[in-house]
Amino acid sequence: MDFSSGLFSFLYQTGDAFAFLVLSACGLAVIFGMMGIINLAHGEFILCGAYVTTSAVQVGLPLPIAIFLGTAVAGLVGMLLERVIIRHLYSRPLDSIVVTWGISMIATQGTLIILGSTMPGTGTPFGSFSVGGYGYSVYRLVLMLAALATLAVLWLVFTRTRFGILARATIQVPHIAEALGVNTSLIYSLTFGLGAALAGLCGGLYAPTMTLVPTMGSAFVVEAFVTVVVGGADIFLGTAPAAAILAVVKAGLTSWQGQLAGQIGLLVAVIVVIRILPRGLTGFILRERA
Amino acid sequence: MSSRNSVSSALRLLEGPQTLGKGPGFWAGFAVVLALACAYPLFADGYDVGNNVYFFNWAFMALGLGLIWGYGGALSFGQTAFFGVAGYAYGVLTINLGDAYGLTFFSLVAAVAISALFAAVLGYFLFFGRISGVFLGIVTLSVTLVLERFMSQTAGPEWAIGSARLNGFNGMGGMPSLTIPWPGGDIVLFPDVALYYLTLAILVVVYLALRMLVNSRFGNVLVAIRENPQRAEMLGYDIRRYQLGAFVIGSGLAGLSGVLYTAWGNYITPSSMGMSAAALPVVWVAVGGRSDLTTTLFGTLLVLAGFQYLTIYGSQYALVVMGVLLVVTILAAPSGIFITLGALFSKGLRRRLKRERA
Amino acid sequence: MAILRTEKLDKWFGGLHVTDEVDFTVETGEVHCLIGPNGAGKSTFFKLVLGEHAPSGGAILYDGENITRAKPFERIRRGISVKFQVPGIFQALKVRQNLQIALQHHLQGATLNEEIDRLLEFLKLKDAQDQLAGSLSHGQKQWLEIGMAIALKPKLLLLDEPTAGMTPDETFATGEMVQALNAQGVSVLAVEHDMAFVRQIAQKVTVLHFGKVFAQGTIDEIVADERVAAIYLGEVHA
Amino acid sequence: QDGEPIKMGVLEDQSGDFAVATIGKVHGIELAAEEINANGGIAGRPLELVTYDTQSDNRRYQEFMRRVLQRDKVDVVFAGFSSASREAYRPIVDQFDGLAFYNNQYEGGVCDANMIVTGAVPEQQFSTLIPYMMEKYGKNVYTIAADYNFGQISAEWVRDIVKENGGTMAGEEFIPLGVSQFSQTIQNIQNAKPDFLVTLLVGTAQASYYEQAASANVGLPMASSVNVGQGYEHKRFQPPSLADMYVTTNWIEEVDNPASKEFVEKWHEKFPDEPYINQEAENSYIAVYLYKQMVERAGSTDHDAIRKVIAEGDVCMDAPEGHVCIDPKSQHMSHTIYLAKVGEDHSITFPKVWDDIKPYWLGDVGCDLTKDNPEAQYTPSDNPKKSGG
Amino acid sequence: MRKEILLETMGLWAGYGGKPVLQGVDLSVRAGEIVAVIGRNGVGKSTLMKSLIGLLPSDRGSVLFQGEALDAMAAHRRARQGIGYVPQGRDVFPRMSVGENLLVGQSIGGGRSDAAARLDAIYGYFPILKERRDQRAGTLSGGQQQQLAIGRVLMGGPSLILLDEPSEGIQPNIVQDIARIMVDLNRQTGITVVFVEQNLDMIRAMAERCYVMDKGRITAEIGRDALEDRDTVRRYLAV
Ligand SMILES: Nc1ncnc2c1ncn2[C@@H]1O[C@H](COP(=O)(O)OP(=O)(O)OP(=O)(O)O)[C@@H](O)[C@H]1O
Ligand SMILES: Nc1ncnc2c1ncn2[C@@H]1O[C@H](COP(=O)(O)OP(=O)(O)OP(=O)(O)O)[C@@H](O)[C@H]1O
Ligand SMILES: NC(N)=O
Ligand SMILES: [Mg+2]
Ligand SMILES: [Mg+2]
Repeated sequence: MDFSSGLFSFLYQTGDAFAFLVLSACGLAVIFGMMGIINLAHGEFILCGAYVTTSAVQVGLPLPIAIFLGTAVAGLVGMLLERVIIRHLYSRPLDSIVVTWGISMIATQGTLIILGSTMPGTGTPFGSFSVGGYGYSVYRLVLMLAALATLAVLWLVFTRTRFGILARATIQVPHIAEALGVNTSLIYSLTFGLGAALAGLCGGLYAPTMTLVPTMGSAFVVEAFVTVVVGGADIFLGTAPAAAILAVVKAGLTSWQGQLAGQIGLLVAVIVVIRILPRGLTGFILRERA
Repeated sequence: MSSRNSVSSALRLLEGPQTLGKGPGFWAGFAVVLALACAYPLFADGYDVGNNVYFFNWAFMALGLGLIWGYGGALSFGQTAFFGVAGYAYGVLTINLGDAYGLTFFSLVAAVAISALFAAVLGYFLFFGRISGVFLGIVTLSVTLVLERFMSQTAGPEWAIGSARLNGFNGMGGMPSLTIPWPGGDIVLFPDVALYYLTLAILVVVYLALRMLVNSRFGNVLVAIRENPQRAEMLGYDIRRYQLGAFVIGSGLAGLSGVLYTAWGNYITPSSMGMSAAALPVVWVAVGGRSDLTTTLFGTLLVLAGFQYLTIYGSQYALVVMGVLLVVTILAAPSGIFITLGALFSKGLRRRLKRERA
Repeated sequence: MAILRTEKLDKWFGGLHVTDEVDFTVETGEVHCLIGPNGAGKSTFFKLVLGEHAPSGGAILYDGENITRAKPFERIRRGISVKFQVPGIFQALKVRQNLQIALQHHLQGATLNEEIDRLLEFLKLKDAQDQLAGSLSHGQKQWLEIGMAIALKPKLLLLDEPTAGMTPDETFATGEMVQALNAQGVSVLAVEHDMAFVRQIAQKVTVLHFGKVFAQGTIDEIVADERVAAIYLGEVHA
Repeated sequence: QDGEPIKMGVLEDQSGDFAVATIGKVHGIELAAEEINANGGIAGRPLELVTYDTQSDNRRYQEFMRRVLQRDKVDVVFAGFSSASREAYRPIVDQFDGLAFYNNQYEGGVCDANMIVTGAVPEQQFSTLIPYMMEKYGKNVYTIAADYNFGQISAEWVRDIVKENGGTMAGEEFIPLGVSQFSQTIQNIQNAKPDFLVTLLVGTAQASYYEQAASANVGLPMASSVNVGQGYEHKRFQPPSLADMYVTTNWIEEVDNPASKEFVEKWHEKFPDEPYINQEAENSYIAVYLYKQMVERAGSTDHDAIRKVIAEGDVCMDAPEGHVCIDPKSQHMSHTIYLAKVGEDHSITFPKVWDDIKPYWLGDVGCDLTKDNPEAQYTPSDNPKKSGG
Repeated sequence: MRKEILLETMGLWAGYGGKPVLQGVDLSVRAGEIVAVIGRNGVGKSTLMKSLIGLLPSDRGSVLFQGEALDAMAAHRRARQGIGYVPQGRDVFPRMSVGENLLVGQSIGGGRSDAAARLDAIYGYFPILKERRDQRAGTLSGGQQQQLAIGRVLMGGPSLILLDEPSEGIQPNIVQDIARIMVDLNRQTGITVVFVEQNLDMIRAMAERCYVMDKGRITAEIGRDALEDRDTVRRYLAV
């Protein structure tokens, strides 16, 4: 492998890992980082996005529209769940672990009962290209771009829009935000819905590349959690750099020592990073600025 | 005289602000429950007795997590790491040492000690590194997942300690059950009556000892740290030591669960350290009500038995029903199922519930 | 002999110089008040003394010993105790238990209970003893926190705005309590904005401004200082 | 006891990760039981199923194996998909001296008199597949395998057979269970430039490899002992991601002979929603008939009597796949091995069929259950022969 | 000139977990008035403020604002009617910048007022907020946070401000400034202020009238003249 194709390969692999981490983590980061809810049903929102997207493609819709549908449906389901269940848990976020775990059980097994044990895939669009004699998937470049675009849009939404400011205020001191005229219950709903929609987006984007089974969400969950936690409380300061660091570690170790090393290396990186920065990257970055 | 005194003051710690239940009424109830538990094998068949031993096995891990999380405020999502380490340690030790001369009990103690030591090292790293909140949860979860992934790939013959093959994902088997040396033939504690009484005895001792611990000076400081670590430190307590202490004790109990489970089924696998295994203790403790030992204990047994029952009779709907029950329980019973139910009958509990709601 | 002395104590938050090479002394047995504009760095100075924040430079000496690197709890055990500006109590524990946790360092059994009762009486929290501390009113929380601080039987007591939210009479009572403690040999360093209180208790007053010692003297000297009036007091009636 | 039902415990994963491959196993057992009962049962006794959902959870196997043996007092148990679940329940079967059928293709090596195995084992699947592929495509082989016992032991078989046939390993990569992202692996494979690829991927997450490799245009011929036959990936993925995949299986839905066609037909009649009938489903179905034969010949459900029948060496039947027999030494089953080839459009053809491939390996390394019962699992690198025993 | 009544409570009861704290509070405030509420610790002053804004549901009685009953209204809807609440203990949004904290206040009063002009006005009253507009509010000093909390409600141009112990933790000259600013605002815009306070100077500098609370009830009312006398007020606070 010559230098330039080696470099390309490294960038591609790191970008691929980065995209996976970012897209897996964004929805969780919004829900956890903003609301303090630890959402163990995150994988099932991904599942929802993937299934809706795939079904839409099968009835003949173009993939981008299908992904949009998957995102929207997951978001709506999220808002509904927030109204009915999650909103009773804001004062006791740890209990949300159990409740969302329960929701995840219901969703997984419910999918199995209603839709069967598997769903046929739709195939990955766009084909391949080759650099230095190696074949690469075009669609994975799309995933990388989608990850970057998602980060950019989220950053704009939360820092440049009134919704973003009100959402952050609500999450930080809910009763005061309420007393200042903010419709906090609407904000909660929208925020949770946004997190769920982002999970749905992840599912929709990865649906063409993966096995579609009711348990597919679990393939994303560990990566999503470690990225969010390494990132720390602030999703914008934290998630993107966390995903970048973890992607380099994972891609590097996987190419050097294989998948097991990549997997274990990722987890060990988490342990080491948190040991060095006990409040995550956010805590570190914020400590350095006044 | 003075030793008499210290015994009686220790016994006084069986009740206190950190545990529900006090006075003759409670202890009479305790005696009745204990008597029923002792009489149980007289009425039940071998399957039920052995199955109850199995439920008891998990209770130690739940009580340990209750101590760390409910009392100490540190949610460890990786208690299964200690469960697994102790289970494998028991397997490796007994396969190499054999089951004669009560060596299985030596192995039990040694395996628990190994898991406690592991917890001490990890806990030192965590608490002296000031890791807390969800960071603690994720680090402990990462540790248990690393162990799971690593152990899963130890299928090859090179992964052996002495004559014990680790045997990868398929799991390690072939370790002996707990065995009491006895003239005229060792007594092997298969999951049945004798093992039942042994496990029950350990459970009662652990439960009472934990009650004394949480009502002691140590327990007071532990709940203080849970409420406001900074203030606790500003009252002159080295909070790291207290958290570490609770973590080591709680993890040792997870280790005890691991050993008893391994001896019960002569089997231990990496999956017992995986993601879904790791979530279970959190669920048991949360459903019962994590801020009390008694509710943690009964909550755990209730969830285990309830979920097993559902799986037996619920066919494919079992998991859905379990999920619904979890959601409903947590929503309807914010302080755990027992305190909420109890509040229907008792004024004291009603007050406590109100406090917790406020 | 100084119970507390800082030498060129320095603290930066990013680009903000909050404590600027402060040399400061509390003599053993004195009641010393630290005043100064909002944001002058008074609370930060307390946190440095307690080890909550690590200083960017300089040294802290307590009773002649260098404690700059000591852990917070070690400083407390040496005899410093504190009431923070934002009440730090154990919200979900009963009032009684809050005091017990503070007192159990040096007391046990029956004497412990007696002492808790005595303190509850003194703090006017007897009726609230079985209430959760989190449900106290703001002023009651302040009292409870003061109670926890004195329960440690400190040699040096740090009080950050102890009378905030108290009525004038309660403020006066707090002042008497401080004086009583001082009579038993406790050195006190208090931050306050209530000049009546400062006048009541202070044997010496230091004004902090932009992280520097701006003025020092008796309360009368400080009140008379026009520079202090300009940055801090305005037209006072103290 | 005449007329009293014969109780058969069924412990299979009807939910969780493995459900996709195992629900069919339960159906196979139900179908056989229904047929047998309609025809007068086993020696005049009806067959009664006691079924529990083990939820892809080893602990449920432990709980329910005790339950079926101690409480339900079943005569025989059909249990387990993953090897881990088998190892979880095996100590309990041994302790209570039960009799369990393991109807799964697996890594081989279980030498335990309380176990009967009807699934295919490596000597049946690899000694056929690998030489065929080497001859057809070349001698430079790359293996990707699930990183656990099944994958590692299977990879060891592949390695040995490649060497025996004068080939080389271009590379070997082990993938932890649950991994779903394969970009780096795809690149490693392209880097090694093998003649063909052996994929021993297990679980639904790992199956994502095929889609991802296709979209990067890897374009290598593939060989497998698990995929297609177990997880019907050719039905679940869009063509042509599995094109040029060769699988040795003891049976799949597409097997084209009258017995097989009839079997598929009556299956779909009873279970019209079944997405696919895999090899494990057929194994489970025929295992019920084999058990019927054993009981009828033994004249009882007594385990010692049944083992005596097996020891006679002629417990055989004509199954949808062809003629099969239980090997007395190992209590494993001989199989007809089909080489299934997946085409561009994911249609299946069978370039080759091997009749009556015996599970010889356990016997060769010294397992003889007619003589003694070590209750152990052997591997190529850890067996009585290897340790000089 | 008798202005109409802006805020009125009638037999208001409220409490926590069944324990009544307010036990029939009756008060009424006319538009453009500045009214103080005083009383010892724990008598229920903050509780009264919380039930006025709607953070604590009342058990009995009712709250009228501009003649309309607010009882069934959520806190955010009350705020949008033009009520600004500055809590005791400040409660700024700790991980948001000073500027962002101020923007949140815009929701008060419903409409989206001209943010830039309002910001300028507030920065004029409290220059430190301008200087620190990008600092995270949680790291401000106590007194700076108090100023921010007041500035925050002014952003929405409320017609009524509820202030819970605004002087707490504030340096003396800024206490005087705040009192002056509130009085100026009141003169200029006619804004109504109800505030809880212990600081005699602030009470005297601001209040036109004063309610005395004890054990969850209004026990006395002090008029303008009596307020002039320090000792009278002090006596009431000592009950
Ligand atoms: N963690 C921190 N990060 C950045 N800046 C901080 C931090 N803590 C305090 N500051 C800043 O340091 C300065 C001093 O704050 P400090 O709390 O010590 O003031 P103070 O003198 O106690 O004021 P007050 O009388 O209002 O309580 C303030 O400008 C504050 O904004
Ligand atoms: N969240 C709560 N839960 C239960 N009781 C509470 C709660 N908040 C306040 N109380 C109780 O209500 C009573 C009144 O409290 P409130 O805060 O209204 O007093 P306050 O008059 O504002 O006192 P302060 O001057 O100290 O602020 C007190 O006895 C207090 O213990
Ligand atoms: N038996 C298997 N495939 O684990
Ligand atoms: Mg301060
Ligand atoms: Mg108040």
